[in-house]
Amino acid sequence: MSGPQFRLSAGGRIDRAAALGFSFNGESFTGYAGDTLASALLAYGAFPLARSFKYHRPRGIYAAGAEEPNALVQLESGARSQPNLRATQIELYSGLNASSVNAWPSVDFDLMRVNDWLSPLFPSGFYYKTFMGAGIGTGRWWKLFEPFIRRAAGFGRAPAGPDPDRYERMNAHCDVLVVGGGPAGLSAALAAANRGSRVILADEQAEPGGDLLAGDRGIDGAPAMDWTATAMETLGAAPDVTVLTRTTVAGLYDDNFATALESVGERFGPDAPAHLPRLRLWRIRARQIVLATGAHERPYAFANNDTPGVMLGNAVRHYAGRYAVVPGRQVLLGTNNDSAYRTALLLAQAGIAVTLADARESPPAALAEAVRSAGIVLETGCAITAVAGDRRIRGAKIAPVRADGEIAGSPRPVDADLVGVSGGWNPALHLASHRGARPVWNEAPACFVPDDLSALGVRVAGAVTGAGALAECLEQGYAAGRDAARAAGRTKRIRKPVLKTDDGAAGAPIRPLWAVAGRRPGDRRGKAFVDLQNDVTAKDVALAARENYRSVEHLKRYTTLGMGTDQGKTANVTGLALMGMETGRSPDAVGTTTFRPPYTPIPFGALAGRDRGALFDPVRETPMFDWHAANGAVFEDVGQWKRPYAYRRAGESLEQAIDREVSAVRNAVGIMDASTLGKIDLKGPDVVTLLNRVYTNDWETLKVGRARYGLMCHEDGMIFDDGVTARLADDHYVMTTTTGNAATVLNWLELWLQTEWPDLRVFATSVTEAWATATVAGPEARKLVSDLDGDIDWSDEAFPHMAIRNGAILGAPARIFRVSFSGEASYEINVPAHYGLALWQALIGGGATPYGTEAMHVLRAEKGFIIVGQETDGTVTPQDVGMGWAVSKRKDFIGKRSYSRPDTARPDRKHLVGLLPLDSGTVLPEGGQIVNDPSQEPPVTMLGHVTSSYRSPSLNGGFALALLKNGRNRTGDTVHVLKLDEGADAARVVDPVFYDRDGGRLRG
Amino acid sequence: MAEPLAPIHPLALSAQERGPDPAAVVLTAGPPLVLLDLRCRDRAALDGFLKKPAGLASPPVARAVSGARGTLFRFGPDWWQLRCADRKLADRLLQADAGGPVGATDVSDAWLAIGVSGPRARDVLAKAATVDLHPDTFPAGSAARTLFGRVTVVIARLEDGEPAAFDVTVSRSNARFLWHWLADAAREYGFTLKPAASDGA
Amino acid sequence: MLLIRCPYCGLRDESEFSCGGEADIARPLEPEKLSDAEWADYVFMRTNTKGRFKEQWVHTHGCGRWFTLVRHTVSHEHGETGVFGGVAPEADG
Amino acid sequence: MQRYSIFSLARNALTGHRNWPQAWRSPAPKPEYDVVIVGGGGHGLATAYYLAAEHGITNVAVLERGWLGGGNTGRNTTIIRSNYLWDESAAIYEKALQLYEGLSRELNFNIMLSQRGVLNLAHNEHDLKEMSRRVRAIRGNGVDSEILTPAEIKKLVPAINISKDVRYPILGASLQRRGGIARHDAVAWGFARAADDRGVDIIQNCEVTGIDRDGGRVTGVQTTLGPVKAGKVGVVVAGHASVLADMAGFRLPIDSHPLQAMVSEPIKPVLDCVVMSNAVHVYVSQSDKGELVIGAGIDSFNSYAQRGSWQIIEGQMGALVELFPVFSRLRLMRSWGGIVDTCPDASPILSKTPVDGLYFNCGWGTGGFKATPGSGWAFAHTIARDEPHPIAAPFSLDRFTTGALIDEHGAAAVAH
Repeated sequence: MSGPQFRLSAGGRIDRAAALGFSFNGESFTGYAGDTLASALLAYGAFPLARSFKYHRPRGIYAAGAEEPNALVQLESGARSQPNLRATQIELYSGLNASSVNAWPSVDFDLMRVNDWLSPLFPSGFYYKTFMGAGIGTGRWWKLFEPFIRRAAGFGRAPAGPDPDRYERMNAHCDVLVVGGGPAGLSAALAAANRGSRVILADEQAEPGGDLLAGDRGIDGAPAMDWTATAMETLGAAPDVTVLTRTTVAGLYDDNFATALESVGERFGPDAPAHLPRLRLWRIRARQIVLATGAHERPYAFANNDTPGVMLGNAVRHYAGRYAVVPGRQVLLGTNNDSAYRTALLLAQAGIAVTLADARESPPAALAEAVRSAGIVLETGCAITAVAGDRRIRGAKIAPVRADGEIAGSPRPVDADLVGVSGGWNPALHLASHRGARPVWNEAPACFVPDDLSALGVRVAGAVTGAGALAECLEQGYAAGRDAARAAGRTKRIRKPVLKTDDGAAGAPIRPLWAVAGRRPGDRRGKAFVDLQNDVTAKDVALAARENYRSVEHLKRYTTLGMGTDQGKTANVTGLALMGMETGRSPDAVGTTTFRPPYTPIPFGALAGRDRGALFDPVRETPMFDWHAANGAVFEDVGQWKRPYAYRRAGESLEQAIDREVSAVRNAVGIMDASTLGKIDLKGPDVVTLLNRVYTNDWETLKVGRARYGLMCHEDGMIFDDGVTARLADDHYVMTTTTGNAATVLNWLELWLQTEWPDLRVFATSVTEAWATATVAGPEARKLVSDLDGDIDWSDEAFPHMAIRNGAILGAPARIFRVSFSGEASYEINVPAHYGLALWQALIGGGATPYGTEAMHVLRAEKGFIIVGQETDGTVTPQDVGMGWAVSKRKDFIGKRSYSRPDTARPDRKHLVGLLPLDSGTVLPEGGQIVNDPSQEPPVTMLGHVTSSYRSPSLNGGFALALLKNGRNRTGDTVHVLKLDEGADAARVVDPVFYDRDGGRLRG
Repeated sequence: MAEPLAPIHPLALSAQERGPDPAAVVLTAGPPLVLLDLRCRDRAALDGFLKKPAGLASPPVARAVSGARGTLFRFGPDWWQLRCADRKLADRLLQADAGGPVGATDVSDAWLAIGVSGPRARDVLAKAATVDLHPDTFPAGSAARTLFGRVTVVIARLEDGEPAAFDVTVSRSNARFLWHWLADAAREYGFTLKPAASDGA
Repeated sequence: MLLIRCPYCGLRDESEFSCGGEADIARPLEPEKLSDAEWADYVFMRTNTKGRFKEQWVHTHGCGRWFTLVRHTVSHEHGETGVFGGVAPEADG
Repeated sequence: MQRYSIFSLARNALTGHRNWPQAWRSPAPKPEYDVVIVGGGGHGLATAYYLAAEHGITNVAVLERGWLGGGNTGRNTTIIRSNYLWDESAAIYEKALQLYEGLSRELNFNIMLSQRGVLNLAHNEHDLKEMSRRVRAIRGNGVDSEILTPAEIKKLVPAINISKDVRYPILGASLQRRGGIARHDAVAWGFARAADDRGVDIIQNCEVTGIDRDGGRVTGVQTTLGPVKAGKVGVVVAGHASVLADMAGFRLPIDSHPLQAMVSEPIKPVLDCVVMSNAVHVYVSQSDKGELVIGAGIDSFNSYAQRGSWQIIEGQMGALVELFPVFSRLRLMRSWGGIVDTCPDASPILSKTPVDGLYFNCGWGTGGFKATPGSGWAFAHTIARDEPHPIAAPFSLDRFTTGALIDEHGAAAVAH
């Protein structure tokens, strides 16, 4: 590159004292603080820096903001690499390193350009019409071509490693959220702030000002940016005003919830201070919202309108005024409205040769006079029809055009190396659309404007309403800010400011113009692009109309119009208008698309915020956690809990550890951390009534000091939880639940108590975490617990199975359930949670072997005890698992009526059975499907599945629990459990209780 | 075995100072609590139940009142939590509830308190709390049971003063997670960690 | 994200609540007297109104109370709330 | 119908593409049809197509309230799979997958079926057990399914994080290699074009406002374009089934919920199969255009608004970045919502109704797209013969009375 030859010698809001070196595609460049990557590159000329999506045509910078369709770059490399960033929105920093995307081998020479030359074969939707594989086998052609298409598609690349940056979320509340820091937004923020409102003003730029940043506007006889500076001072001094710059409001949601993305450390690049987040996602709850989101300029289409050097007219103005860059010596501006005149004047002031082609026959006289006297060549009644050149502009043509855009006279050449096109303005109604605003076509400015949302507390002000004059924007902003403040209850009276602007005399209306030529089949003048990013041409729109893809959504989906990363900000309305012309409808009759959040893309990391790595999801630890971690525990995740699965000793396999733990419980004494089990304190005179209604069995006979097992079902009759409930006192019970359902069961009880049975006097309180629980189980359990100093009589007579006692153990209050899930004598000792670790250590000190959840599973399976969620899956009734004994016939309870439905009453449902593999060395696969005939070809008749299967050191072999169709009537039968790949294991159907059938061991 | 069991505080972790301004956010692990959940359908009955032993009367929902014998939080129309100054008060109330209109349940070890103070305390909490902690809407005496990211907590502002200091009650099993979360969230401002003493007191 | 007015706690973020679906589905007093179809109607059939819809929510992470809320299932606008069991909000609450 | 092929493309290229015919007509409704299908989404268009193609019934109208394919057909994450637990589900979803495999050719419209495989991740012991059961049941039904170790997962999906040192490590996965994705719009358009070619009238912008009955039998529908008489009416209006049922005087066991989906900006290929995770709640694939297509769970409240709540998006993005740390800097480009009609057992309804000649096909929840051709095929049979096809019979409305539910909640714990 030959130096920043297109940087104007003076002016702009850049800091010429702060030169910043950076590199693009491996070449070195220099820009200034205050530049964007785009402005810094344009200082070196309007060269190609990207390739288009489909045709790989060379593309340059087209716009100056979020609407940029072309200039997507890959920023930085390695783990901090970021694909698809718009060069127009990257603030320049020292050492910045960016490169082109979607070009191979380079942006200057891209082999995929062949697509452009073959483009007659690739009209919109061509891929729907071929690769069907007719005659060659099902879809084989597509299988062949899809990888090529995939590789050709996409822009940048995913980073090479995990993201090292930090992201924050912040919740904020305000009376008035003002979106946009242009004249209307500042005016609104001032009006609201001066009334004492809590205000958040969010603006996507590094500094507020919006359109005023171009530097060519005046307020009260001074540069308008002076007014901006004063406004910022006022807002800065207000106590409850937050001004968020570099913050893009991305989406609006129900009840005026807004999301906004603030760039924090990002603008420093990879060398940002480590403590700073890269981005901060704001979650704003606003009582009232003022949208001062401005408008995007739209182009009209003409042949080769994608050539680097063709830009939006107002972008040319902003680069000239804000960044002091004009990437051309001879500028051709094409317009159909007044706004390009300001651009022309600004360029002329900078000494640039300007030709202004206004499609209107009679522009406003004052404007015409002003530009002519500035030495600008004004061509009226003419539009740009084509530019010449490929990688840069080598001239352009203009011609008179008809109302439909067709050329009405012979095109004349115009010398130009930079082309600006101004086709009118599209209000940025994206956010209003998120909130449900219907776009309304407004003839005078020929644009869609949002309809009234003030009933929802959302107001619009400024260019988003279609307003053009600065005075009008200020006025609307003030009114919206004032009304929003009032609606938020801030009724302080303030005198309205009076401001004089430089708007000049009233202008002339726009002459709508969408595409100059390029629409008709066979037009060979060159492609006229409507959607630059997705390579959708005016011809493509016409083709869609011809094939009857005429609704706006069909148009978008068939041609991909507006489906790019810019969401068609410069393309959608033109596409709609062209479809309207093709089908004889006005743009609004074609329909409008609903804008989807976000307004501009948001990195996933910013959405994830702190929910990553160790903080991804809360970890719940029991009071004994540290001991487990220090003693070889292999943890399993049970919900958010970390539970020891088994404790591995040095040199031990996991299986050996589990066997050892099972044997310890069967032969000596083991302890398990059962703190995660749900515990619900139930108090009140009607507890027993509640229990009778939510459990399937009877509770009236339960005496104080005793406990009982119960099953809970939903109204469909299917089991959803089980547990033991004990009676502590006349009106005081404690219910236990499974670990996973602790909260669910409490919510279930509250649901019924509050909504259906408010007459029941019951208080339910979770005490799960108040207690630490150690289950002491095994033939030596009683001896171990008896050795603990305390006041409890542990004898079987005083403390039998299914009893509960309160007392003290080693000086701590304790509540002990004598219940057994292992089949051995077993005590669940509860102590206040802070004492849990000490209790555990005391029990270990007494010689107990710690055992984990897997040993517990083996132990209970040997006893035929179910685990909800393993033996049951939401389709299993108490009768199915052989617990008809726990289903009361005397009373109604939740789910009871469902048992008499035809399918639920079938005698041959799937029943819980035991399975013993014929080869005792076999452990049947859990989840294995059971069949009668193992030789049947798929689809096979599956009769049920293995729910639990283990090797039992006590039984010295494999055993399993299963749900088997008609299983209770098949005891003694041989069935087959299919292996994963081939073959099956034969097993005998047996009773599901494998161990100590009469229960002598657990009673003492 | 006769050695009495010793209580252990899960936030007996290491002290730390970090970041641009270690005073910006100070996290303090609160001592073990003596805590009762109180359920009652009649506020007057609850007031009667507490008046003599605790010297406290019910605040409105989402508020807390403090006195010499404890702090009374109101979570809902029929749900209070009393942080007792001592064990004696809790035992007395637990004995008094039998058969009466108030259900009292000891939940002492189920919860822990973490103090969040310093000039950026509100900002750190606002990273996950969706309740508005602005002094106009969250004055001293506010106590909101709310969702903090994925953890249920009670955020309270028990004392007046600027900058506002907050008291966050969290379930015991989540206490360490929240502690680490808050420290991580405070990193951009700087923080000081004041954990519990390792003897569990 | 909705901002829901809990009758007891005031305006709180939707994330604090759980939605329990259609309100006013009363449990039959004598289920055994219902036909299978009537029972199915109670257990499974729902009105699923498009428009103003009375549903029940619980302030799971707040006061723990269930209440009813009338919400429009297209606009999501919501307002009128109701309480269960006569647990009235207090004037100063 | 002008056949599409590489040759027709070349021929039309020579004439500037000026001669392409309409993909389908836009006729005005006739006063009467043998069958009226309410709903011009994928399922409705497929029903009309199979009525014509398989049952010779061509005097058929498809009435669409908006633009065809504009409901959930155009809003889903395009995942296709048939790895369902229960025999009944396997039968209908596998039928759908088999039809999908020949659909581009049958319809002469490339639906871009990409059988790149669907991975379901397991993150804990419970997941592993469930996976084992599911894979074995699926294989028993003759459907392809296999179990992968973390190392095998990593080989298939290099971008995934299989580290043990994360909150919810990946312990394994099941893989259905024949699963994948397809171009959703193309499915609707392909069926529409082929149905239109067989004489079916597809009428867009025609909303049904009433269902006419006479003595317990359906006689036609009222629409915004006037009354249309019909011998039989099939209702296939995902997201509005309860509204139409209300017009016919009965209720359904359905709640309508928002389900959100989103896409990233297009990037070069980085993910070659569909990855789903129940435990951390997200699923993702990469479209041919390069966008990551992402979805997750439904909002808990009822809604007809086609938009959901923000926190759902945050939640699933956290999950996605946890599974794929290299995705953190990719950007969310667009999010949207659909309305899913969910049944208590997470299985659909394909059924006769209390009104003679009126049939409902609804309740597909989050799983409708993958079923499209199978659903249309079985529903066409049900309408044509006035009795459910055997693969549709288990999904009749009376299962809620008998209790013979087909509970696929395991499969739908994550919406897909």
